[in-house]
Amino acid sequence: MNNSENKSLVYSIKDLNLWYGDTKALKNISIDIPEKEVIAIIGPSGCGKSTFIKTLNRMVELVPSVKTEGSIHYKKLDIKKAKVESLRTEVGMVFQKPNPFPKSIYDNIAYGPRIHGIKDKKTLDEVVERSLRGAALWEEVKDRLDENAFGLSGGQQQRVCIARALAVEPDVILMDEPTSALDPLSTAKIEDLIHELRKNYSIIIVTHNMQQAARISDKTAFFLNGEVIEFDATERMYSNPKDKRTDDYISGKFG
Amino acid sequence: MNNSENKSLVYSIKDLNLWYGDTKALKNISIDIPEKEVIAIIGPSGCGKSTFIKTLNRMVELVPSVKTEGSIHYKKLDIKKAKVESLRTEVGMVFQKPNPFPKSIYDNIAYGPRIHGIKDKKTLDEVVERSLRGAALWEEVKDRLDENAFGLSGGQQQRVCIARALAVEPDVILMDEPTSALDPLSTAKIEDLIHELRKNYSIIIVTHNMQQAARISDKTAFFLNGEVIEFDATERMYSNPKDKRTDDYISGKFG
Amino acid sequence: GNKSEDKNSAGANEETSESITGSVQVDGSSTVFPIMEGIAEEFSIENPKARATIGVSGSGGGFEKFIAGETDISNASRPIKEEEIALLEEEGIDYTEFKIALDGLSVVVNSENDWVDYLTLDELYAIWAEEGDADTWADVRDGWPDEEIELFSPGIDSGTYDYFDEVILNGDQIEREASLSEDDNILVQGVKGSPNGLAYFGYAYYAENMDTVKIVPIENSEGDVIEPSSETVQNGNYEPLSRPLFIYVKHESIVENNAAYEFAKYSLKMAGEMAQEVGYVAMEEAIYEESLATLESLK
Amino acid sequence: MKNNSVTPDEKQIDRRIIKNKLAKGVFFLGTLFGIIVLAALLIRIFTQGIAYLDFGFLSNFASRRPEDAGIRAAILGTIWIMSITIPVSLILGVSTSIYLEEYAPRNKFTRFIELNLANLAGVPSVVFGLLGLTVFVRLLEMGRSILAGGFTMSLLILPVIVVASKEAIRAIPQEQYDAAYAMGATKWQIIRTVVLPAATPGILTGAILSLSRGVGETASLLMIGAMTFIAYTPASVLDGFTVLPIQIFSWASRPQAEFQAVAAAGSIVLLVILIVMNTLAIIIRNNYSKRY
Amino acid sequence: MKITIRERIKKNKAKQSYQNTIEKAMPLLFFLMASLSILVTLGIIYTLLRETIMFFTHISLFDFITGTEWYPFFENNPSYGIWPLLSGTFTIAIIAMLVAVPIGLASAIYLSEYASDRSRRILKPILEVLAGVPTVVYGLFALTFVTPLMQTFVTDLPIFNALSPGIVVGIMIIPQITSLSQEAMNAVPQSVRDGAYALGATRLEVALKIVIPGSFSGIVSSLVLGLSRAIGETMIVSTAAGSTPNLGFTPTESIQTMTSYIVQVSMGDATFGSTIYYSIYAVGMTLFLFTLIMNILANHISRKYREVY
Ligand SMILES: Nc1ncnc2c1ncn2[C@@H]1O[C@H](COP(=O)(O)OP(=O)(O)OP(=O)(O)O)[C@@H](O)[C@H]1O
Ligand SMILES: Nc1ncnc2c1ncn2[C@@H]1O[C@H](COP(=O)(O)OP(=O)(O)OP(=O)(O)O)[C@@H](O)[C@H]1O
Ligand SMILES: [Mg+2]
Ligand SMILES: [Mg+2]
Repeated sequence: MNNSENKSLVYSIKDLNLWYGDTKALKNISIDIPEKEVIAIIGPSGCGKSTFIKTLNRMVELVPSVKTEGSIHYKKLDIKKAKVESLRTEVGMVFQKPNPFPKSIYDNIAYGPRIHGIKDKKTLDEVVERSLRGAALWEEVKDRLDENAFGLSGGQQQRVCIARALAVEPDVILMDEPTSALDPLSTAKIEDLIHELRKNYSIIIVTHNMQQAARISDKTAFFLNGEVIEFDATERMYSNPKDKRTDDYISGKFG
Repeated sequence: MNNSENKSLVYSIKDLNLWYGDTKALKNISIDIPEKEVIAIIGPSGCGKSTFIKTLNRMVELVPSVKTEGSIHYKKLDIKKAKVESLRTEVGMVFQKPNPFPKSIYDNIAYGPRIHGIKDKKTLDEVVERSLRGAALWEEVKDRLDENAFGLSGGQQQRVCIARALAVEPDVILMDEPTSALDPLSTAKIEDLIHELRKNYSIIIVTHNMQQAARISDKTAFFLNGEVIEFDATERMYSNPKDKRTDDYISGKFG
Repeated sequence: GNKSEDKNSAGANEETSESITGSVQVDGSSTVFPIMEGIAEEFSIENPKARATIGVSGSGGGFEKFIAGETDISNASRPIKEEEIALLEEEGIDYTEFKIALDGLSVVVNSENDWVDYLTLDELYAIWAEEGDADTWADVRDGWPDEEIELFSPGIDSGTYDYFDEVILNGDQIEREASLSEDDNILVQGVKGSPNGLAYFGYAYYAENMDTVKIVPIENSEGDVIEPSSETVQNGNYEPLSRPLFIYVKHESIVENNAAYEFAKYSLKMAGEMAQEVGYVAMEEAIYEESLATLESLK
Repeated sequence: MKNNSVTPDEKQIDRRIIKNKLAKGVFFLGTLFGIIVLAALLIRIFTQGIAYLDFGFLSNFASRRPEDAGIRAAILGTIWIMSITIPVSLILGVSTSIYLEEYAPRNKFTRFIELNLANLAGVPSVVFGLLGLTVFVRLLEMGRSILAGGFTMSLLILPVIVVASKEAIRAIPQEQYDAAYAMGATKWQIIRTVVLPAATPGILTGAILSLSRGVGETASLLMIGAMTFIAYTPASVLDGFTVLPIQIFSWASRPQAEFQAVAAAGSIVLLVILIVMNTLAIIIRNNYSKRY
Repeated sequence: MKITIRERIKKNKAKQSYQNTIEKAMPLLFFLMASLSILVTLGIIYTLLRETIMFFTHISLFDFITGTEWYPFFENNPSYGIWPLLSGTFTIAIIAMLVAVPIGLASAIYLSEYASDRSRRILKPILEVLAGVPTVVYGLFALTFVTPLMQTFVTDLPIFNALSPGIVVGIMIIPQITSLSQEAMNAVPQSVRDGAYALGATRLEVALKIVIPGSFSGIVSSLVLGLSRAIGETMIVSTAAGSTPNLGFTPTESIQTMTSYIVQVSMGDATFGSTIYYSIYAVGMTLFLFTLIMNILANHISRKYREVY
């Protein structure tokens, strides 16, 4: 939130307000998100976390009743002026509810590269394998890449969606509770992956798991009722929250 | 697993095998589930947890390619011979992916009571309120009961589904990662609820959260690749697992 | 089809050598269609390079296309009407009418009906007209059963009805109780199914169902009681219920379209034979010859 | 806390199960009804027509003699007409429904188009025939050709394809769109890769129904001036034509009983063509049919 | 290090200007195609209106919409009151819908909710063949099979009546209702069904309370299409119902519908350019307005009850 950091900002959000019809879901959000860091977003259910990250790649616009105010700059570019497809190509997303396509596992992963013009089988094979490995799913599905992704378990579907997002190698990855459906092992693998990706990518992750946030993120934003209560380096926030409500929430005393 | 406990068994499963088409998803499962306890099911993603609990209320039969072998007795009654509707009325279920009906929140909760012949507004109002309170959602939605449940956040949808299952007051509740989409607060509330319900209900819960399993369950079953590796009192299993693989999984060394 | 032995008849052996090319468009009445189909069939066999197509748009629809200049020959089961003549004039289309065959409207009853021996024109009027006073057989003649007559008539938009209306009903309204249908086969079904049924329709439909329905002889203007048959229709004794069928030929086509001319010529040569073959009645040979001469004069 | 007012009794469940069983029986009977009627129809047609169904019947042109009568011109005409109607109506219909469901702003004009299409579905085929005659045959000077017939038929069946496709597109869950949008897919890419595959079964159902109708359609083609007798093989889309139902209709109204049987033989041919056409569509549909 | 996907995508992006063109062109193209339907309607209105106006120079509009007798062919005293044709059309449409709606929806529910995958794949195409049986065949079926059959139940049912063609028209539109409704039902996500099954719902309850509300707009569309076709059907009616314009709803009487009148005249021998000839356009126009009103209503209904996922 320091303007001198401007140079390496990936997102700069000013006075963002958002309504679903008449209900206000985001209130006056102003935060700056630095590049190549992992940002965790925490907060109680319904506080606007998903809504917030969906504003970052303009997915929220697909809800007909949505109205937004304020500005979001992605790498100095006002996202309202950006070409939405380019924005979304550079900003990948994993949804809260796994939503694979009703296609084969292979086609799910190859979807992104294909629509971006990569057609040759060899490259695609490579991308599919690499992405599935990244999402800790390769070993489980390598023999059934042709099967429909709908026939996978919940956690497997979630990992397919992660792999799908990785396949196009975006600059920023938005993850909405990517590990909530996963067992500790897969979770650990995804967390490793995030660690790995952190070198080249900026990652914004919604999580309900405080420990996870602590483990993987550089900064954490605490949302409550559509407001950002606190946004700070994760360590500082966990050890020494500025706001009483943050403290309460982190220590579980809230409510 | 002791036959002398037979009297208070809610489920007794013998040599259960299950195939999706040609792939075997459950292998030789034989466990007995005592009444009025909380049973946690843990295991890596894709190991068959969801499949297993879906066999308990025969939901798995709705997948066209499924074949099963072996026997499941629910309160001494072979579930193959039971009326599937009665079975499912007595055995409630919360799914891994929230699946509310595309109806108002109120109608979602009232659906079960209504199909079971409860029509009068007053009772329904009561049931809806009680169930929503039970699912820790009442305060958030009490003013918008008429809104479509599809417009809720992920966690809210999950709680609608929990409330929906509670509304018919089943004897057994099967929960497939009911808190995975929830923040710690709502999770704590659901856990409290489970504690409460435990007095009258039998609960089988799939979870990826080892701590949660430890906190709430009396017994834990550890699944791996469609097999039950270990099934024991939770405390004993956590402190002193019999099988190396259980130990590895619990301590996170696995894989 | 009972008279189809002599396949290689009349025009067949002549002018096959000269191959006629081009196409001729014929459209109009569905009543005339079977005759023209037969002609076109033979014409196409003899002149494989020529294209003769026959459409069925009804007499009125046929004239519409004729007026629009889309057809060379228009078939009609009734004479052309004033409105149509006017429109043709407006478009500057000259044409000639040719009679190509006769149809005897046959009045039939159920085969179980053993009381009707013949009917007079007045009786027919009494039965069929809305104003007529016969509702039961007994109303027609004393001694006949006191049963209500069930009437079956071709649809009021058909040339058959038009003709019947003109000669029997004198333009008066038909009995409202009458069952109407566009398809004469269905009328046959109707009479077959009702013991008190009475119907009229084209001769061919009677000829095909002789053993299941009973024909009613009609008293003609001479006072003779006549049954329809090839002879009585052709020689004019079966009247007034014999009606002519027409084709209208466009002069311009005769002059400019060789295929049309040849087809028209062929039609007039073959019409009698074909009419007999598909269930109508040929006219006397002299009439066809006269027509052919007229046609030649147009060329 | 356990409240017996909610927990149902077995009797109530039994009643519901019985209701369900009864309903299942009723629903099954409903399905069976259609199949029995079809069987009855087929048996009638086959017993009547099979005697006339031989190679000659397929290769001859129409004739005044039942034993010589063949259906060649009509088969070829139907195939020609269909080969115009199928692509034209599918392209028009699917494009229209994509526009309406995916691109159109929710404004009055869109509502007007939608209403208008639904309304076209109710316009009887004779009126389409009148339209075809006025516009294609006369205004655009196509004459009484295969082209004019094919276009008229395309317009006639267009509404059914549009309605079916629209419903199919509308039923695709939003999360499928979300997934694709989030990958940076453009609208057109989403239509190609998500919408069309998911809507294919519905589109094909519409196609099957409407083309079935088209194959059996008589009135509109008669109106535009389709021939009834034709003794040559159409060689281009500008030639005249006749189609199976017109030929069947013409035979069925003949006085001779033999022609009734010839008409039945024609119906058999029509049904066979229809079944071949539908089978293709059904195979594709089955490959795409899946539940979310 | 080899080129990353990210870079390749960026490179492709730079190259793919044609994609921009497609993106812009497609909606325009689709819009044009969609607008075509308006042209068609305009064409129809133009075609109909031109001659309808001619008709009303002969016959007063008032007589047309208030008259209760339709006897255009009586040269001495023709009457052009549209009501008998309207009531004939209604009679056929009502009987057809009484047959087709319950049976069509029953089979749709059966196929979608009860039948196994395999039997669905066999039964549905079989039913769809019903949609393609030529109407000529249906007409004869009505006349020579259904009517005699009905005569055993309804004594002194005349050979021409509205009942049996109504039933047969109903049979003809069953597949339309079944197939399209089943397709709509099939689109309800399985997970939503699962939610209800898990509460102990029977298949019937899932069908009635989850699937039907969830696919309501598709079902309504299929019904409207069915109704449209029932109203527009010609051959069956003119074969088996006779062609007597009778006012009133009496299924046991011979009737005439608007479309069968149009066909009767346009295939018949009526004089081109006469009042009768123009009357078919007036009848066509009436039919057009009539279906328009019906569609506005249906549109309203399905808009009101639609459920969105
Ligand atoms: N409908 C289906 N068709 C085919 N295979 C299936 C289907 N559902 C599940 N499977 C397979 O069966 C195995 C067990 O799946 P299940 O859903 O029971 O896993 P799970 O333990 O619940 O995993 P998770 O924690 O990821 O939800 C997996 O390998 C999965 O791919
Ligand atoms: N499509 C929608 N229409 C209307 N209201 C919505 C919609 N989506 C979300 N909301 C409302 O906006 C608020 C924020 O929702 P959001 O999905 O952002 O919550 P969240 O923080 O992601 O919660 P969770 O942890 O449960 O997923 C909630 O009150 C929710 O009910
Ligand atoms: Mg969320
Ligand atoms: Mg699972």
